Amino acid sequence: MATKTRASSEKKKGPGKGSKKKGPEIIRVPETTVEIVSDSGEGAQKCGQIFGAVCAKMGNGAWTVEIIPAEIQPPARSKAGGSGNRVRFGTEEITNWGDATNLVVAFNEQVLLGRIELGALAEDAIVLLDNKWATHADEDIQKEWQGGLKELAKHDYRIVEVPMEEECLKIVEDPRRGKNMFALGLLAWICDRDVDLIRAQIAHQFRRKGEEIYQRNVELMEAGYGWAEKNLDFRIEVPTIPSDVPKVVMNGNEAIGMGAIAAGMELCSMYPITPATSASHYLSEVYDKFGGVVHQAEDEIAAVGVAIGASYAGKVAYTITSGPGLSLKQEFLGLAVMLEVPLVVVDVQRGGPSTGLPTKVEQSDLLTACFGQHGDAPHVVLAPATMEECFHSMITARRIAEAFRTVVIVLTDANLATGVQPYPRPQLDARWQQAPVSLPPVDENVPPYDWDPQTGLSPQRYPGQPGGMYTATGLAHNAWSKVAYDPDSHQLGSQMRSRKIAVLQQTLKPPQVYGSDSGELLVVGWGSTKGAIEEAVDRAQAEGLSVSSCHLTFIQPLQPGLKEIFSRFDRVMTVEINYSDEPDDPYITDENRRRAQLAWVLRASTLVDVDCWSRVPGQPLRPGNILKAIRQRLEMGAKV
Amino acid sequence: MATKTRASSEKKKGPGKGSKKKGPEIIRVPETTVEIVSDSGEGAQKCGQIFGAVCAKMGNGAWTVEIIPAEIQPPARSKAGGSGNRVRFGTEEITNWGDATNLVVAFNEQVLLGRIELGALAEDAIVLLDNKWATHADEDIQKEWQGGLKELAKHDYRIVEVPMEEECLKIVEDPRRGKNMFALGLLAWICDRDVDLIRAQIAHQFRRKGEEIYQRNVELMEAGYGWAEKNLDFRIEVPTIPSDVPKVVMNGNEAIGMGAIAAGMELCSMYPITPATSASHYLSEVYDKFGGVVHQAEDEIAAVGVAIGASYAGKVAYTITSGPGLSLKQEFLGLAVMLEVPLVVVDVQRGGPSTGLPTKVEQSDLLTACFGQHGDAPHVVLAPATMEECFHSMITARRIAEAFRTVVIVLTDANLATGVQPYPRPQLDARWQQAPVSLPPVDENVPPYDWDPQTGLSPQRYPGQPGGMYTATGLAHNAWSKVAYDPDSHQLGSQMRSRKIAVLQQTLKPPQVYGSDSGELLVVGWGSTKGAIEEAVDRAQAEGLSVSSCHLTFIQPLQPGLKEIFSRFDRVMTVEINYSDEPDDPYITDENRRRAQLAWVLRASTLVDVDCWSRVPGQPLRPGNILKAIRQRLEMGAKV
Amino acid sequence: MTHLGCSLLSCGVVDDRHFEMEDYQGAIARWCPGCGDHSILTAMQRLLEEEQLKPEQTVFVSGIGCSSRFPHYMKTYGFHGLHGRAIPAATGIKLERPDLDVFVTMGDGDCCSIGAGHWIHAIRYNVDMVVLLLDNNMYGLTKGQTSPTTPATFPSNTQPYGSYLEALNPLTATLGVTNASFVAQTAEWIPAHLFETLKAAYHHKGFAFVRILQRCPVYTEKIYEDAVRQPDAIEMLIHDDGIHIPDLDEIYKNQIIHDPGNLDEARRLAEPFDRFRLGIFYRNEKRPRYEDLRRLPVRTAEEKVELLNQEFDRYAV
Amino acid sequence: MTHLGCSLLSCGVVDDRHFEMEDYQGAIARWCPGCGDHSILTAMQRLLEEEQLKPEQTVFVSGIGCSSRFPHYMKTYGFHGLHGRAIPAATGIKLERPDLDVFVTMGDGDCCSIGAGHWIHAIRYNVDMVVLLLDNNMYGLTKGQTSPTTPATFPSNTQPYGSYLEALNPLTATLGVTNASFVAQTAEWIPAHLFETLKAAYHHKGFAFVRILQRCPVYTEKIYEDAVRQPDAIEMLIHDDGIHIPDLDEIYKNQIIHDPGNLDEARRLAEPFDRFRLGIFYRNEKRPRYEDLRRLPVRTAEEKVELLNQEFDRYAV
Ligand SMILES: Cc1ncc(C[n+]2csc(CCOP(=O)(O)OP(=O)(O)O)c2C)c(N)n1
Ligand SMILES: Cc1ncc(C[n+]2csc(CCOP(=O)(O)OP(=O)(O)O)c2C)c(N)n1
Ligand code: SF4
Ligand code: SF4
Ligand SMILES: [Mg+2]
Ligand SMILES: [Mg+2]
Repeated sequence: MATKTRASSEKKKGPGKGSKKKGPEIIRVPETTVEIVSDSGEGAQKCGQIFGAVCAKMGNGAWTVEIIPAEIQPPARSKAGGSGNRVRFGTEEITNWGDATNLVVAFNEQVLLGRIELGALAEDAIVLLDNKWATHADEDIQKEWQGGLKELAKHDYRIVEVPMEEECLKIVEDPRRGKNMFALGLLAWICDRDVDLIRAQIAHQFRRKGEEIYQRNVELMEAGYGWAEKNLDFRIEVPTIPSDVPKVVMNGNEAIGMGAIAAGMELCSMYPITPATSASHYLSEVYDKFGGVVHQAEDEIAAVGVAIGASYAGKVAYTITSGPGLSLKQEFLGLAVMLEVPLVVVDVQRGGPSTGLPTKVEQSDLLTACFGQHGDAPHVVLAPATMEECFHSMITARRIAEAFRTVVIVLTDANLATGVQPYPRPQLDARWQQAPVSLPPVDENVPPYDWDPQTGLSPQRYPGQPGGMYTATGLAHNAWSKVAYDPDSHQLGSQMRSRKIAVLQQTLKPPQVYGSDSGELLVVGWGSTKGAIEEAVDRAQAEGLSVSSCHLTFIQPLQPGLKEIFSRFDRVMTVEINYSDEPDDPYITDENRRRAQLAWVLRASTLVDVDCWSRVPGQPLRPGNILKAIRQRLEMGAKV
Repeated sequence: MATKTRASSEKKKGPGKGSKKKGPEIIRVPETTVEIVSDSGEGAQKCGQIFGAVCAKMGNGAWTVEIIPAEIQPPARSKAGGSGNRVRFGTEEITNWGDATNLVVAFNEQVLLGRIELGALAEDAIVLLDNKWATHADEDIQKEWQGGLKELAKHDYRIVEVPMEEECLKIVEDPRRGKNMFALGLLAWICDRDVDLIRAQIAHQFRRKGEEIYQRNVELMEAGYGWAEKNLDFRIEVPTIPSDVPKVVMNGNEAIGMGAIAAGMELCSMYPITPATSASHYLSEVYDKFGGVVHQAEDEIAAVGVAIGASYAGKVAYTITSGPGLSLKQEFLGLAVMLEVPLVVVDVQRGGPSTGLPTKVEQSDLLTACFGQHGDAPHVVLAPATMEECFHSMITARRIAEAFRTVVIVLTDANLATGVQPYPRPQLDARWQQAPVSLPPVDENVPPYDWDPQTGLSPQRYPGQPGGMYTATGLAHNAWSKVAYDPDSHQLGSQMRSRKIAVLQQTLKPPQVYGSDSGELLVVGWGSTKGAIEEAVDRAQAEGLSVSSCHLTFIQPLQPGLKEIFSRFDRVMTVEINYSDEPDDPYITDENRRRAQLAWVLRASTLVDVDCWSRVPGQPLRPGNILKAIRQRLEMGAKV
Repeated sequence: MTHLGCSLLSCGVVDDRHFEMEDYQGAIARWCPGCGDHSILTAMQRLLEEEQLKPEQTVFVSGIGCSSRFPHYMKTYGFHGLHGRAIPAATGIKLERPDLDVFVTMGDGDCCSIGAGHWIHAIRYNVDMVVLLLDNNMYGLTKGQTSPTTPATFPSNTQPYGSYLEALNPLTATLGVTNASFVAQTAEWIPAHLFETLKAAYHHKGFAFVRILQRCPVYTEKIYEDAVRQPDAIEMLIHDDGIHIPDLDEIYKNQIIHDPGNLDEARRLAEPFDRFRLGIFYRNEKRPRYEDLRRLPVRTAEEKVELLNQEFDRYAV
Repeated sequence: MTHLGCSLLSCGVVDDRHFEMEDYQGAIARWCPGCGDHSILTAMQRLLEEEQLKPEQTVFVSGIGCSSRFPHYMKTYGFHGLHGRAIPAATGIKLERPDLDVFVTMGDGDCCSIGAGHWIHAIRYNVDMVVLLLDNNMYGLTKGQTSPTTPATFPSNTQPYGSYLEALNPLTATLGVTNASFVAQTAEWIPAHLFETLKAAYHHKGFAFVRILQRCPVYTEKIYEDAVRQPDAIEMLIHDDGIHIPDLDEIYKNQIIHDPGNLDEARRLAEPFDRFRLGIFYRNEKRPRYEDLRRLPVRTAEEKVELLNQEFDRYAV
C-alpha cells in the first residue's frame, strides 16, 4: 500500500509536511502511464499530446490514447465528460496503452471519478488534483468535492491536492485557458522532461496563434514546473536508451496520409467521418505542395465514385472513411472489382453497429470489408497493426491495387488513428511515386481485358491511348468489355477476377509466430491489438504458461501456412475488439454462438476449432485482460 | 435416333409425306419440356406463359422459365436475341426446369441456333420452325436460312417446317402480332391441351385490350390448332392425375406479393430494380383494395428508410430489391438492427457482381446478406426454395421480425421470381393480419428497451403511447435509449442484440435429409436449386450411388443439427449458383480456393470440410449437370 | 386521424392534460455554450407549449450532427437516425401514422450535402411536416469541415485555405423544386421571429421548410457576427399573409413587403446569398400532398382474407 | 492540358488524322425502333465529327438505363457505371484528366431520382463537361415505372392508376442551384435544334446541362405526341447569344426572345412544365469552375520525396 501524501499550497495551508530539502523520492521504473483529464474545452488533450511527443522525442518508447468524452459538449464537472490524453512511455518500445494509469493530473474530482469508474487507474496511482473546488462559491460544488474526496479515500491512491487555479490566476485571467500548460509543467518536473523540447513543442502546437500566446503558455508551463519542484516529494524516472535509429512520431491517421503521399497517390476523395477525418485534415494542409488534392465530396457514394473515375482515367486514387461510409460505398466497390479499376479504401474502424461509438475503437468491420458487396466480388483486405504499418500499408495497397487491378481495403481503427507512437523513420523511395500512366497507342487486336488465362492479370488501359477505345461496364462482359450474358463469358470473368487473388495469396509469406513455435495456446490477432496481445503473451510466458501469438496482416487473401501453424498448438483463439457470445452465456451453444469476426474467417479457412475472446468496450484491449482470458482458456484445456 | 419428319404447308409443297388418316403417332411421356422462342417483341413469352398456366390448370405439375434476351432490343434474327418461355410439365410435381427441351417452336432459325449453342435442346428434340425465311425477299436472309438448316442437320432433331407466317397472314395483317397465338394453337394440339382453358387464359392475358383483340387471338390460336391437326403426325401425351388438392399457379414474385398481403403488411417501400420490380407491379395493381401502398422512393436508401420509419411508428414494413439495391441499403439495415425496429427485406438475387446480369439468376448475395453491414449487426437471413415457400416466407419473416425486433432478409432469385409453378392453395389465417400496434399508456419506470436479460427480447414501443416518450438512436445506448458510451452499456447492448438470434435458433428444427440418412455424399443446397438438386439425387440413387441431399431454409441463424447430419456422410458438398474456384484450377490450393458462399458459412459453423460445386451460368442449374458433379465428387472419394 | 395502427386513440377518454414548457424538456442539451441550437430548442418547446401538442403524439426526427441531437433534448418521441437520412425516416413515420405531428431537424451537411437527394424529393412529395435546416455553415459535430453553405473563402479543416466554392443557397434550391409549398428563413438570435416562423411552419399543411441561420461559436463565429450586431444587415420580408412582428419594426428597419404567394418574386428575393432576408418567401397550401393522394381504404382482417381469396381464385388451377 | 498522367501526350507528333462519322460509331445501337435515343446518338456523332474530337481523348460516362447504353454505341472511351452515379465518375475522370473531353448521358430516373444529390452538387462544382438528361419521362430499362418527370396522372407499372405527383421540372431545379452556368432544353425530334444545342453545350466552359425531350414509343408514346405533330406546341427561345436556327423559323413560329444572361427570366420561362420551350435558358461563363479553383503544382518524384522528408522532419524524434 502506498502512503498517501498530501502536498498543498504553502501560502494557504502553511508549509507542507516534511522538509523538501532532503530531495524528492525517486521512483525509478522501466515504464509508466500518465494521464491528464479535464472537462472538455480545458485543453487536457493538448497537454497530453505535447507530453507524449516530448517523451517520444526524448527517446522513450511511447503510446498515447485520447480520452474523449461521450458528448459534444458535456456539462462541466461530469463523470462522463472527462476529456484528455493518456501517455504510456518507457525505456523500451511501447506497443499499446497498457492496463492502468500510474499518475494522473485531474482538473476536477468528477472527471477523475469517471475515469476511476472505467477502471482507468492503477490501485496505487498517484493523483494530482486541482483543489479550487474546496472553496468554491457554489456550496453544492463544495459538497460534491467533499463527497468526491471520501470516494477517493476508499482507494489506495496517493493524492496530492494542487492549487492549480490559484497558481494560474497569477499569470492569466481565465485559468480555463492555461491550466493545461500548468499541468504540463507539473508533469515535466515529475517525469524530468526536457524543458527545451517542451518549449519547442508548445511553439509547434500554437504555431498559428502568434508569439504572445506562445509566451504565456510557456510561462504557465514553467510555473507548473516550479510549483512541483518546490512542493512535491517524489519524481518518476523512466530512463531512455540512446539510439542511432532516427525516428518519427505521429498518429496513425497522419501516417496513413504520409503513406498515401509516399505511395505517389494524388487524389484523396472523401466525406468527413470520425475517426477518419483527421487524415484528410492533415492532407488538406499539406497536399497542395505535393500536387495532390483532397476532394470533399457531397457524400460517401460520390467520394468513392470520384476516386474510381480518377483511377479509371489515370492514377490510383483512394478514399478514407469509417464504418457507415464503408456501408454506403459497397455498391461502388463492387463496380471497381467488376471494372478491374484499382482503388484503395481506408476504413478507420469505430464502434458499431450503425452510428455506434463514433469516436471509439472497434474491429467490427472485418466481415463487411471482406463480404459487403453483393455478388462475387473478390478483392483484398489488409490491416496494419502499428503507426509504422499504417504508413507502409498505403504503399503496399497502391502496389497491389495496381498490379492486380483490384480494390484494396486497408482496415485501421480509432486506436491507431488517434494514438501516437514513435517509429523508425521510413526510407523513402522515389520509385513509389512513379506515375503508372503512359498513353502509347494500342494494338487493335488486343482486348481491354487481356487476361492471362492462368493468372487473370491484365494491363490497365487508359483514355488517351489511341486505338484502345472501349467502354468499361459493370454488366457482365467479355475480354473486349462487350456486354455478354452467355454462361461462358460470365463464368470466365468471374474466374479471372477470383484467380488474381489466389495468385496474390501465393506471393504472401506465412505469418511469424511470436513466442514458442508450438504449445498449448496460440492467440491470433489482427490490427491495432498487436502490442497488447504480445505484451499479454510475454507476461503469460513469464508466468510459465505455454502461449504464443500470431498476428495477421492479410485478411483476404489469408497468408499461407495458418493451418500448419495452428496444428502445432492444442488450442487456438483469436483476440479481437468485436462482439462474440461467451460459450457459457445463456442459450448459447456451439452451434449458435456468434463468434468474433476473424475467428469466423479462420474456422472456414482452416477447419480448426478456432475459439475467440472478444470485447466491445469502446477502448483498446488491456494486456492484463487478455492475460486473464489466456489463463481462463488454458484452464478449459485443449480444444483442437 | 428420332426420325426426322418434315411436314409442310399443303398448299405450297403439295401433300405431306404419308397419309394423315391412320392417326398421329402418340408419344406418351411422364413429363416433357416445351419451349417457344422468337425475336423479342414477337410475343413468345406470352404464348409460353399461357401454355404454362394451362398445363398447371389442367392438373399437370409445371415449372416455367423465362428466356430473356441480353439486350433491351436485340436485332431481329440474332442468336443472342431469343426471347420466350420454357415450360416443363409432367404427370407428377415438377420442381425445376430440367435439363433440355424436347419440343421447341421457333419463329426463326437464328434464335433457335442461339438456344442450341446454349445447350438448351435435347439431342432428339422435335423442332417446329417457321419457314417463311426460305422465300424471304432478302437474299442474305435466304442464305442464312440455308446455312441454318445445314447446321440443324448436324443434330438428330426432328424438324418440322411450319408456314406460320403464311397461315397467320390469312387472319391478320401483321403476323408479328399474332404468330405467338398460332404457335400456342400448335402446341395445344400437339400436347392435347384443353382449348376452353386456353381461351379463358387468353381472355385473362388480354383483359385490358378489349374484345376484338381477344377474338383475333383466339382465332389465331385455333388456326394453329387446326393446322397442326391437319398436318402433324405425332402428338405428345403427358397424363394428369386428378387431385383434390386445390392449387394456385403463379410466379415467385407474385407469391411474395401475396405473401406480404397475407402477412398483413401494408407498406412496400421500394425502388425499381430487375428482377424484383415485378413484385411491386403486382402489388401496385391490387394493394389499394387491401389498404396497402407501394411507395416508390427516390432511391433504395430512401426506400428502406421510409420502411424503417413506418416500422418504428407502426406496422412492420418491407422493401423489395436486388443486389445493387441491397448494397445501398446496408447502412440503414444496420440502423434497424441497432434500433431493434422490425423490418423485412426481400432480395431477389440476380447475377453479380455490380450490375452483372440483371435479368438472370444467381445466388451470390448470401454473404452480403449475412455480413454486409458495418459493425456487429446480428439479424436473420432465410431463403425460400419454391413459389410456395416464397408465399409463406413473408408470413414467417414478418413474425420473426416483429417477435425478435430485428431485420429479416428473404433471399429469393430470378429463377423463383419469374418462374411459374402450381402449388397447394394456402389456407389463409386472419390472425396473420393482426395489427400489432396498440397504444396503451406506458409505465414510466419501464425502459424502451426492456430487455429480458436471458433472451434479449423486449416489446416494441410506439409513438402515441402516453408516458413512453423516448428517442430511438443509432448511437450506442442503454436500455433507456440514452446515448451511452461506457464499455458496459455497449457490451450489454451488443449482447442483447446477438442473444435474440441465438434464441431464435433454438426454436428452429434440423433440416430434413432427402434420401438415405447416411452415405457417401451429402449435397447441401439453399434457395431455388432445391428441385434440381433433389432430381439429381433421385437419378444418382437410381444409378445406385450413395447420395442424399439436404436443403437449408435458414442461413442465419443456421438450423440445428447440421454437424451431426454431416457426420453421417463421407463427404459433404454444397451446390450453388455462385462462383467458386475448382480445386484443380491453376494456382488454386486448399488454402486460397474461393469457395461457394454457403459452403463457407457451413465450414465456419461445423468445421466439416464442406466442398462445393458451383457455377454462374446466369441460368438455373440443370439436374443433369448436378448429377455429373455428384459422380465426379464420388470418384474423388471420401474427404470428411 | 383514423388509422389502423392507432385505433385505440379514437376511443380514448377526453384528454384534459395541460402541458408546461418543462413537459417538453428531455435530456439536458449538450451543445457548446453560445451555440445557436439552444435557442432553437427553447423556441420549439415554446411552440409545443403554445400549441399544447401532446408529447406522445409528437415525433422529432433527425440525422447525425450537432443539430441532430435535437430529439434527445425534447420529451417527445424521437428518431435519431442516419446522417442525411432524416427525411426518409420522417416520411415513413408520417405515411404510417398521419395522426402524429412530425418535426425534422437537420444540419447543413445533413440536409444539403449527403441528404440533398432526399431533400429535393421531399419538397416534391410535400408530406405534411415541419422541416428545419439548422444552418451553421459548417460541419459541426465532425469538427469543422466545409459544408455546402460555407461561404466562399471561409477556411475549414478540409479547405484550410478557404472554401473553394460559392455557398449553395438552400432557399433558391428549394424554390426551384416543383411542388414546394412553404419556404421561410429566420435567425435563431431573433427569438420572436424564430418563434413566429416555427409557428407558421407548424400551421402550414404540407412540407414546411425553414432555414434557420444558426451561430456556431466554435467553428463559424465570424459568419453571422455582423448580422447579429447590426440589425441593418437584416432585411425583413413582411406581409399580412407572411410574418410581421410589429415589436421588431424599431430594430429591423430594412423591410421588404413580399406576398408569399408570389413564386417569381420569392425566387428573386432568395437569390443573393450574402443578404440576410428573413420571413416567409413562399407559401401555397393548394399544392397536392403525397399522403392525401394515396389515402387508402381501411379493411378488417377478415375483409382482407376474403379479398386475398378472390386474388387466389384468379390464380387457381 | 499539362498533366502528370498524360505527359506523353504533350510530346506527341503532329496529329493529321481526319475523322468521319463512322469513326465515332461503336456497337450497333440496341434501342427499340423509334426510340429517341437513336437520333441523339446521331447528333452526337455529328458533333464529334464537326469538332473533329479525337476518339481516344473523349470519354462518355453514363449510369444505368436505356439512355445509359450510350457509351457502348460510341467509338470513344466509355464508362458505363452505376445507376445514378454517372456524375461522380465523370467528375473523377475530369479531375484526374483535364485534357479529356467528358460527356455524360443519363436518364430521368438516373439523374433526377437516384442521382439527384450528385446532380445538384455537380451544378455547384461546375466542372467542365457536357451533361445530357435523356428525358423520356419514365424508367425505360426496367420496363415502365414512374419517374420524377412523369406527368401527373400518366400511368405506369408502379402507379397504374396514374402518377401521383406533378412532374419535377429539371430546368427550374437546375436553375435554383447556385453556380449553375449552362442550362438548355431541346428535343430529339428536331435534329437541327438538337445539334446546335449540343454544340453550344460543348463549347461552354463549365457544367453544361441539357435536358433533351426524348420519345419512348414503348412506354410514353403519348407524352410528346402532340409536340411532335404540332410545331405550335413548341416555343423557341431565341437570341443572338442563344440558339437561333433561321431554317426552323417557318416551322416553329412561337418564338420568345430570351437573353441567356438573364437568370430571373430564365427561371420564369422554365417554370411551366407543360410548355415545351426549347433553347438556352441560361449561360454564364464567369462562374467559377471547381477544377480551376484547385489547379495544382506538378512535382517530380524526387521533389516529392524531398518535400515528404521535410514533413518527416517536423515529426522527427
Ligand atoms: C454516413 C455518414 N457519413 C458521415 C458521418 C459523419 N458525420 C456526422 S455529423 C456530420 C456532419 C455534421 O454537419 P451538419 O450536418 O452541418 O450538422 P452540424 O453538426 O453542423 O449541426 C458528419 C459528416 C456519419 N455519421 N455518417
Ligand atoms: C442501384 C440500382 N437501382 C436500381 C437499378 C435498376 N434500374 C436500372 S435502369 C433504372 C431506371 C431507368 O430509367 P431512366 O434512368 O429514366 O433511364 P431510361 O431507361 O428511361 O433511359 C433502374 C431503376 C439499378 N440498376 N441499380
Ligand atoms: S460545435 Fe458549433 S454547432 Fe456544434 S454544439 Fe458547438 S457551437 Fe453548436
Ligand atoms: S424502352 Fe423506350 S427508352 Fe428504352 S430503348 Fe425502348 S423506346 Fe428507347
Ligand atoms: Mg452544420
Ligand atoms: Mg427514363
